[in-house]
Amino acid sequence: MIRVSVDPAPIDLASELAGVDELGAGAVATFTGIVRGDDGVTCLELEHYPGMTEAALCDLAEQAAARWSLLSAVVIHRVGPMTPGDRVVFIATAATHRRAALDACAYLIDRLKTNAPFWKREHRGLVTAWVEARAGDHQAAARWADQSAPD
Amino acid sequence: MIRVSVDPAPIDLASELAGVDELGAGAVATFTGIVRGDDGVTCLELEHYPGMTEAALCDLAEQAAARWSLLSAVVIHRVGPMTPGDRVVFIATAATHRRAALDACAYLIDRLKTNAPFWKREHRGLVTAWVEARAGDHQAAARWADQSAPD
Amino acid sequence: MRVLYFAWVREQIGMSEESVDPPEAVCTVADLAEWLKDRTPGHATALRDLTRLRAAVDQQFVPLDSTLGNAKEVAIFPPVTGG
Amino acid sequence: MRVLYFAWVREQIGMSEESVDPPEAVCTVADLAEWLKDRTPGHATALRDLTRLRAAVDQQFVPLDSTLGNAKEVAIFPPVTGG
Repeated sequence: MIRVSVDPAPIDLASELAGVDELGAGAVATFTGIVRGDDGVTCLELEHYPGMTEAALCDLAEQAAARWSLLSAVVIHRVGPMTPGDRVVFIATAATHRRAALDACAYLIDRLKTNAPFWKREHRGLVTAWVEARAGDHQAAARWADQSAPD
Repeated sequence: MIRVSVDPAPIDLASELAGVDELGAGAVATFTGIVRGDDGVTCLELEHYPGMTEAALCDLAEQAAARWSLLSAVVIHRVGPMTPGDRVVFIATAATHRRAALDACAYLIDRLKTNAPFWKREHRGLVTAWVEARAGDHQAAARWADQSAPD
Repeated sequence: MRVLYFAWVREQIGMSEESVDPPEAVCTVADLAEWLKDRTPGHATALRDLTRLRAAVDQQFVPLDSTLGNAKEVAIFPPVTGG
Repeated sequence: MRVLYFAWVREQIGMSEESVDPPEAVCTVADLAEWLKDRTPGHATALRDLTRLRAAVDQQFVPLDSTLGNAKEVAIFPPVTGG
């Protein structure tokens, strides 16, 4: 099962996890990215490229499912304005064994950072600033290509 | 926050996750191990060493928290009889950044497999058999020692 | 050809999309950006430094030196920052 | 000294714990297991092959050649299989 969603609604973990572990999986790994307010951020806005975003996430989920023989892959990304503590992204992977589920989950968040058309803008009170891409994100994504990735 | 539990009650993800992402964390990783019924297993029994088990899990959680500067580490292990589809183990790690949360989560499940006193017995109808330890589990645990582990 | 802009490229240009009909000499995405620069001061500012830009052609990420071919939709934007 | 047994060691011995008072010559966990073998046929079966056994002294995993010292609690069991 592959499920991808790009939605301004808050991410509900219970409903996103429903079904993931009802597939005979022995292992489920998840990752949740959360808006941090630690450097004065009062609001985080997520812009995306409708149509392309969903296709890019589906593509990543399918690559992960094929590479690790996943029983399911879920990628949920929130868009629009949100506040510190809100969930931005949720990934769940289910497999027969733990290594596949854990590696596929790390792969999906690493690749999502560099291969899906999202842009973040931080608000600190009335001041807004577009977030700069981080070189570390490209290194993290690139390490998956060193190991006979399908792409 | 470190929370460890060894309990015969079913593992409820929502209640175990409560509080984990209310700590200013930017990233939460989880791992859930589930009883598989794929080779005819009808019941899985988990025996453990009361007292030592809780101490061993606390020790692992504290090592992970120190090594990756975690904001929280949760390790929940069910014991007693359970059936395919039931959750055996649940791990959650929260950190400021994703790499710490993901690595600490993988560390905890790898180390738990070899460093906590649990024993599994599988029932296939009326036939029971103690599960043999896997060499691969020791290799998975050992890889964490290669990188200046605290132990 | 439809051209889409996102994030600060969109803000500086002052619109999220436009229809354009570039001349034949415009072969690559970079050529297109150079050609679009003359439209308004906002275009000139947003598209000044090509190294800060990324692109997609028909909803696939591509390097800026990719040819446009028969592209229906070209998007120009800053490096992505999702997750 | 309290000795605890788990999993198939417990089953073959037929009890989960016992109190024992080994002689001074019993220095290590391996010595203790050898000495316990004579107690019952169940002990002899369970403790026959030391390479299949693991141990904890006062709730810390130890190799079988560890000395007992003033241990209050020794546990003997198969390799662990949790998670």
